[in-house]
Amino acid sequence: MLLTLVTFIPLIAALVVLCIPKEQKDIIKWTSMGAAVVTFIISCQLIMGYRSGGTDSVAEKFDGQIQSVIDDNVADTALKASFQKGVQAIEADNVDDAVGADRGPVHYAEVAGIDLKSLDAAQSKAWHETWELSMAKGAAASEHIRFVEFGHWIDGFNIRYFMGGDGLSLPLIWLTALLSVLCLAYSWNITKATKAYFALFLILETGLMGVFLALDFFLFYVFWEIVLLPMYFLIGFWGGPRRIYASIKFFIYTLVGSVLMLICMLALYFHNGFDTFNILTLMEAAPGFSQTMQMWMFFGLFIAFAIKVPIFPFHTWLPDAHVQAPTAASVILAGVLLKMGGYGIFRFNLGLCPDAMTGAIQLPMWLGGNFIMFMAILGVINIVYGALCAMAQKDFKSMVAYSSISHMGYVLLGLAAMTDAGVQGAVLQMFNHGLSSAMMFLIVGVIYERAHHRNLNKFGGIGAQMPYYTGLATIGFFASLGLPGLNGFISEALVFMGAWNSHTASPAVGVFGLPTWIVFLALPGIVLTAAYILWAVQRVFMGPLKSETYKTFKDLSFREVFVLAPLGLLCIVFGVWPQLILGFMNDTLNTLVSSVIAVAGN
Amino acid sequence: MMFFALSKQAGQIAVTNADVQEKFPGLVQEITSNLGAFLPELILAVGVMWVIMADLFTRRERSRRMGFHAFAFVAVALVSVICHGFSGDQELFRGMIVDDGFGAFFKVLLLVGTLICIPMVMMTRSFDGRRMGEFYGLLLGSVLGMFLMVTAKNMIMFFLGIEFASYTSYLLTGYLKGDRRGAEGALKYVIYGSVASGAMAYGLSLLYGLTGSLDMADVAQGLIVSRTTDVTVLIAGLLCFAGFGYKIAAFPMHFWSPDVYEGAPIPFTAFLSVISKAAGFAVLLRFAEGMVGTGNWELTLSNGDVVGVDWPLVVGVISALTMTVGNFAALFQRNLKRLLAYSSIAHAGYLLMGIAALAPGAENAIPGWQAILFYLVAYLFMNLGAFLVVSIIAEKTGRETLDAYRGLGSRSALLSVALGIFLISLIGLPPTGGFTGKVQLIKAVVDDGQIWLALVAVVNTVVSVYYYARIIRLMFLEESDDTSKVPLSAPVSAFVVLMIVPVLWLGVFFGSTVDFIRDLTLTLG
Amino acid sequence: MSAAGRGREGEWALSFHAIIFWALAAMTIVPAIGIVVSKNIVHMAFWLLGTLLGVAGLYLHMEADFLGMTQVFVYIGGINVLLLFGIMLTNREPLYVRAAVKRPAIASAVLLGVVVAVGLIQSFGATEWHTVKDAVAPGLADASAKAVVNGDGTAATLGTYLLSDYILPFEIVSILLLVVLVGAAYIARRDPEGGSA
Amino acid sequence: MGGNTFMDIGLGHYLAVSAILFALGLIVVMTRRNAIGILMGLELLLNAAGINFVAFNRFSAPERMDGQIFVIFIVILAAAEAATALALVLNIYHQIHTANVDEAHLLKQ
Repeated sequence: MLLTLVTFIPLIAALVVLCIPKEQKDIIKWTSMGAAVVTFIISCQLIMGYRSGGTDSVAEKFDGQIQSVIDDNVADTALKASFQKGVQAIEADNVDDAVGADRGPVHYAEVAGIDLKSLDAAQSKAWHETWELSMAKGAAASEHIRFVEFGHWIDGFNIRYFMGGDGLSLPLIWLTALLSVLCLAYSWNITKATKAYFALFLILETGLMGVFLALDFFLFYVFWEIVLLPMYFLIGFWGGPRRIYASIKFFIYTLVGSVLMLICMLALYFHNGFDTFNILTLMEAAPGFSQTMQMWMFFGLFIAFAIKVPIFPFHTWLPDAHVQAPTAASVILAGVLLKMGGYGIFRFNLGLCPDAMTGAIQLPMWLGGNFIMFMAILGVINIVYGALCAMAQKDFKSMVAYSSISHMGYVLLGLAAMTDAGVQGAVLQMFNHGLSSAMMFLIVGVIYERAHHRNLNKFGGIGAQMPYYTGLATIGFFASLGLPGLNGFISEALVFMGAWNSHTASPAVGVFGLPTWIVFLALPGIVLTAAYILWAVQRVFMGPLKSETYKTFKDLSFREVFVLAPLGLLCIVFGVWPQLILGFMNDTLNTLVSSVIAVAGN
Repeated sequence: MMFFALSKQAGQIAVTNADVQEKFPGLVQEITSNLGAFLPELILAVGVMWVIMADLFTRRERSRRMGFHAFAFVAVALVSVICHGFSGDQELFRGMIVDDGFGAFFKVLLLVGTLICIPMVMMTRSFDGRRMGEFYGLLLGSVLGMFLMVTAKNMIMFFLGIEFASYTSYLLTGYLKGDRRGAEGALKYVIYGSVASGAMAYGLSLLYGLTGSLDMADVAQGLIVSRTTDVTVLIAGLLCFAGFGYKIAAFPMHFWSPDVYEGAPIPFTAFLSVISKAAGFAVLLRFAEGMVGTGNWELTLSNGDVVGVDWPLVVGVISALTMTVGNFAALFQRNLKRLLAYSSIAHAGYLLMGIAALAPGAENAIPGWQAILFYLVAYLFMNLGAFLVVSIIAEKTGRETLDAYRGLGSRSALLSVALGIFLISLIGLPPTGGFTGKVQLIKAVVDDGQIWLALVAVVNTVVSVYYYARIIRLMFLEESDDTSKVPLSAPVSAFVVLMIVPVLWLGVFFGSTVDFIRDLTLTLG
Repeated sequence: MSAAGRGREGEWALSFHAIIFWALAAMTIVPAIGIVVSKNIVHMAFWLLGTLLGVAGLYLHMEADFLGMTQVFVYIGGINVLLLFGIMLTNREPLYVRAAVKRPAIASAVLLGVVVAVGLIQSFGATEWHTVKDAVAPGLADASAKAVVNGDGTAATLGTYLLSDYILPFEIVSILLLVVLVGAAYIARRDPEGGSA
Repeated sequence: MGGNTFMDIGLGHYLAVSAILFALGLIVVMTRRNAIGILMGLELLLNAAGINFVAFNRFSAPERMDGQIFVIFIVILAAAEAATALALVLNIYHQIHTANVDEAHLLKQ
């Protein structure tokens, strides 16, 4: 129930907001804020509950579901026993981590001695669902998925309302809920079409929550697309001067990715006649997919997600979108939307294409030889190229935008390492970047509201004029830079450690290890990042005041402190105590990695 | 000699009822018993005559009231179709037409569409002061012709139904006599339409020669059994496709549709782009299924060689070209009616994917025709909805160009949000019927292994985003000098809302519709 | 009666049959070529008359006597006259059909026509039609030949078909004619509401 | 039967006539720009189909008279079609005084 609440409370609030007369701006704002706060509280509850919740309750949930499916559709006791036998066989394979073998419903029907042809329509549907759930149960247990919600949606296509949270998704849920509250607070002085703005923002939040929680591919896709439209309108209506161009570009780029994903989704559905959109079931069955299938699947999904991350060469929409978007939309865009791509790569590319992730699939040399190298090279390009571009920017906001491209490169590099440290670093980097980039965009927003321009070269001396602002901004900048003691450092260090160890740790278990020179190629990224950030800090805050008008600038208002301080605090907290969040993700990520390694061992 | 015979027969030319009774015992009873299943058609036929006759006794100022009469007849016909049910499975009138779930489904689709179009006609001011009896007579006649199209089993009925629907459409396109664009559109429509049907007649004659029968079941059987050489079958198929393709505006028979759609009165453009197209697809489906038998695309010779025409590929290529041509042409249109015309060519292309995937490879997969049926339902509401908004805007502002939509978001929230939803559905984004429909079509071709076609469709979807999103952008993101509100009466607002509901419903709860379509009976030719 | 010539004095009947066919074929195709090359639309209409007559002759040659007469009455007496009316009503200027398409277009059309004709004949020749009977001897299974041989003509048989198997299209076509003619009359009428409104 | 193409008149001959007629009809349709001229081309197409139907009826399926029935309907429909087309030609002629399809170019812009 919690997951449904966390997903749909914003949507319901959006509908309520739409019914409020548009003159009642305060009511609109407070309703939206209330919904966002409630969502945030529930997301906190999810985080706490996850650490204390046991795995068994989920298993019981699945067992109960399986039992009721059988009981409702199968009357014959002998057949019932066969069904149970099938369930046991699937579970045994799940525990053994049986891979490669045919794990489709037809195979298990044979094992259990069920003659599929003799079943009537309801019974064969029931068998399919039993199979789907039993497979999913295995994955749910090992991935530490909790809070599972299972409901029927479109039975004709085996599309379910299937949600669940694990160590990968729940931190992002929490981040989304937090940033939503902060963004709504920051947007308090929006005067242009307030009602539509807040309603769209809440719809956006629903879409984001759904993307991270959906465990049914179709459901995931629907939420994925729902995110698209509110963002399009937020950029296009409330954005800067070139907003229309930017919004269309954002829309079309993202849509290209998502339609590619659609094809991959349908291809997965039909593969081996599995006929299921259940992500967990597909993950259990994934080791059996043929290499060709995995290769095309990897490409299709990777491009779909790469556009969102964005990964070079699909990144060109991002600077436009960021620069034109209103501050709050930029924050959500950088803080959460980019993570959708990263999340997708972890959930789908890692989960559904294990052979690709072990480097077993050969690629042409110009693509790196295998998928691991392919991703690592793209990651390095992102890191270095993004940093170089950021350094070249005069516009404060586009500098921050390009820094996002650079930072997301670490995610890819960490994943390519395929070591525990690397993967943990990658996911942690997503989370940290969510905090620090959100903070940076807010910092830009604050100064832009006062100066009405963003030209880095025209600032100067703000530090003395706005001390509180400068203090908070410095935390954000240094977190982004990767200063030890702040959160960015931990994740980047983990990524580099993982990538460095990759060549020694991975081959032992049959996974392709990254060569060390990749790490050396990526290292200049750190230097460049330090350079452009320090340079920016110097240009904005240090030196004499460049303009008389800057003297009139007031320091942070209470609302701005309310928005920036928690982010700054969190940057410090997670920098000092990374285990708080790492311990949360470790189990899930380690299982993900080890399940891929298990394929390689086979 | 022949001439002798002719002169002799002049005296005997009358065939009496008794003669028929003697030669075909029980014929009268047989035909009478078929009339029950034929009730909707009879209602429409009576309706045709009623509106024409009743109009003669109505003053011209009140002629628009004929719309109520026509509406009533269509509604009664709809009730009678639904009461008859969807489980029929019999031939009527000696194998001329069939009574099956597939046909009943299309009848409902056509009637619902007509029910939506009639109020649109009544809202259109350019019809004011004209005699409307003939208009509604032609409209109902067109629907009657389409009824025969969707239930035909004999090639004569195919031909007759198509021609009936076509002639009435030609006349309706040019119904606004003073309107020059309408007159030109109608002329182009009739000239090239006739040529297409002439080509189709030639194709049908070849099928008759190949199989020796006019009955679609025999034709299908005959094509499989006789294993004729490929080329003539291909020629016959392509010639027939010229006729059907003209109706559905498939490449390369699409060139008429932008002119006709732009020239016709908006409500009738809506009728043509949705209802006429749906009927065309019904014929094409029956024909395609019939011509090759159920899923029997390839003919295997006794020595094991596989011969035959790769129809999925042929249709797939046509489908790809149709959607590409439609979408790229739509990119550059500034008149919304014309833009929707090109976009409806593109949608015909998407729908043709279902025909290309008629023979599904995998088990449990939905055959292409079910995907087509679903998409047609969604398309009915989304496209008619879009035309409804276009029609309202044209009535209020007198303009059909894109400029009329600038800043509409602030002038009429309902209209702009509604049009936005219809356009999003036409793009194929969730949570709308257009999305679930397109997913099913793409699913059908992916399932059939024609990934390339799915990719073409995907690229086309992206292209289409550009021009659909441009309208959305104009409405919501740009501001116009004219900020006056667009006044809407309560019934019109309700009408618009009524069109939104099914579009969203089909996007979220499409399961029941899918199941319903799955259970339809298709008595094949 | 050509069909009756089978067996008895086969040679003569065969050649007579053939000569009539070639004459009718020429009578069909030569005027059709005339339509293609003619520059004057009135000439075209008269060339069409010739083709229609030729087709009627071919129908008779194939023992479809009712169809032959229908062709003469409806096509020549009705449709062709209608077309002539149309020409007269719409052509105040000199009655020339402008060859509005450019010469290359005409050339390509002719080329396409030749390709179509040759292609069709080629593929028809290679096609195994339903059950090809003897050219000259339709045999007793032939419904229309039987009718003609018995001296009934095909009209009665066709009438029986139309009132039994084909009663539905027969009835529908009457509604079609009603609707279409009412509609056409409305469109063609020049009344105050239309025209220059 | 002998192999004399000129003497043994059979299905193939009729089909050849119809094929040529069809091709000529296509040429007329493609080269004419006058609506009535195109209609004449259409009549050629329909007559070609008619010859086919009658020939197939006689040589391929002589047991019934389906083909001839079809031709009856083709003739009736051709009449209705001619009436429709002429009404629309007159309609446009009232307005722009031409029956040439390419002069009616308002829509092409």
